[in-house]
Amino acid sequence: MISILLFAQLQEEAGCSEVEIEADAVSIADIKTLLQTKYGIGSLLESCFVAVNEEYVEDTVVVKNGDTVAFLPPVSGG
Amino acid sequence: MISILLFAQLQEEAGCSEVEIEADAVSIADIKTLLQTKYGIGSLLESCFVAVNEEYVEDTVVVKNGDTVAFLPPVSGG
Amino acid sequence: MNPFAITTLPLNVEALISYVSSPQAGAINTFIGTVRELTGEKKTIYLKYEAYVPMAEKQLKKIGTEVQEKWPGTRIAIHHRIGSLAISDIAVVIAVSTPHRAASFEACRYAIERIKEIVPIWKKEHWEDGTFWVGNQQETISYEKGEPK
Amino acid sequence: MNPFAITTLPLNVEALISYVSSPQAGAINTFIGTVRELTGEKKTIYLKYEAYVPMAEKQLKKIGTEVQEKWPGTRIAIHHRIGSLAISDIAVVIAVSTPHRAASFEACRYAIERIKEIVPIWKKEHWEDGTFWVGNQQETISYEKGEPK
Repeated sequence: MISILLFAQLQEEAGCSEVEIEADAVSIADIKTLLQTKYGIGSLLESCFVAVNEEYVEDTVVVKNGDTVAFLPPVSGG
Repeated sequence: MISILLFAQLQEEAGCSEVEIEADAVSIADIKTLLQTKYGIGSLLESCFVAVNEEYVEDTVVVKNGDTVAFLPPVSGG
Repeated sequence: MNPFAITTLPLNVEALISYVSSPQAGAINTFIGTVRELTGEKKTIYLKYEAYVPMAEKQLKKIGTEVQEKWPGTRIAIHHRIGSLAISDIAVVIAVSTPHRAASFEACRYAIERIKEIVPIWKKEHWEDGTFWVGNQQETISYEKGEPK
Repeated sequence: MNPFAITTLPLNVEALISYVSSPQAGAINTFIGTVRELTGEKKTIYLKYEAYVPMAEKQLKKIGTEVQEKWPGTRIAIHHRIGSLAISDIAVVIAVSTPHRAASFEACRYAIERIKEIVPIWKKEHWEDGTFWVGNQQETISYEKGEPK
């Protein structure tokens, strides 16, 4: 199982904060496609950073069973 | 009367914090000479700033009866 | 005290100052980010901050490590509040102590800039005339892909 | 609260922060100068600060005016303590609020540099092996004559 976390506007667009998928060795691109087609997330996804297990990763990483993938809109803390 | 205020090391050198002189229209140079000859203040006086009535002044100012003249060693607050 | 924390509670500036204070310090710089009422002509009613809490705390700690590498002898603490904040409420406090003053300013400034780059916290403005997630609709800003530097 | 004060009492950082806080402020920077134990190899036991109090308060106020001219929309308060201070005691607190963060750092840094130039306060170090009036025996520093700029 892979947990997908959504924050801020992404969460509002999807209408949920967490999505779980049964999968292993999935690309970030595949997850993005899922979020866009099934959860109606729009172009904001293209400007998001991605973190796997609480660490920023490149878009090219492959996600494994047990990982937590977070999609992070441009941050605005401080 | 002119009040002369001494601070920090100047005060320690002179052994007093305030000197009063009966005078009018005295130059800073004259007051310095007095401090050096009568109160034993040394070369530190040359690196002091001078304030008259709580405002910095140039060394060339003439001090009048009623004024308060302060000799201020290089400051070290903060 | 946890020096790098995300919390829903009001922030305590004195606690952070005490934490960084030390006999080796001659200077403490603190930066406090507060909720401003006006941004341009927009009037804020309140703000809401949201965070990816465990990752945000890790990132704050990472900023602390960066600061201590760049300015040896520094002590630093950073707390960020999340949830609803009213005008003048404190959103973030950074306290930095250093032996000499120049480094305290530089290190504190560095820390707030890094917070705005790499810590997963989001601000939602609640204005008189609507709401707005800050940072994701400003098309003048281009976000490069990959890990934020 | 008097925003520009010289006092023998312990300084209250929170009071200065409250004073400068405002709905227009998005950033508050504070600088706190503390008594450091070691300067090079010299070990400080305590410090004594002395001031020409009425003139020093006027000069602090002047620095406040300069800051508000250079960074419009700023609120600022500065308190300096005098008398005997122990290690880690707070000697000076500057609090500056501004609409945006960059100015808060710049204005606060400006204020501490000006304090060190124009405010008649003197520090006497009491070391393990003697005393020393800081600022008047350092022959590497040349003091130009006339009014400090």
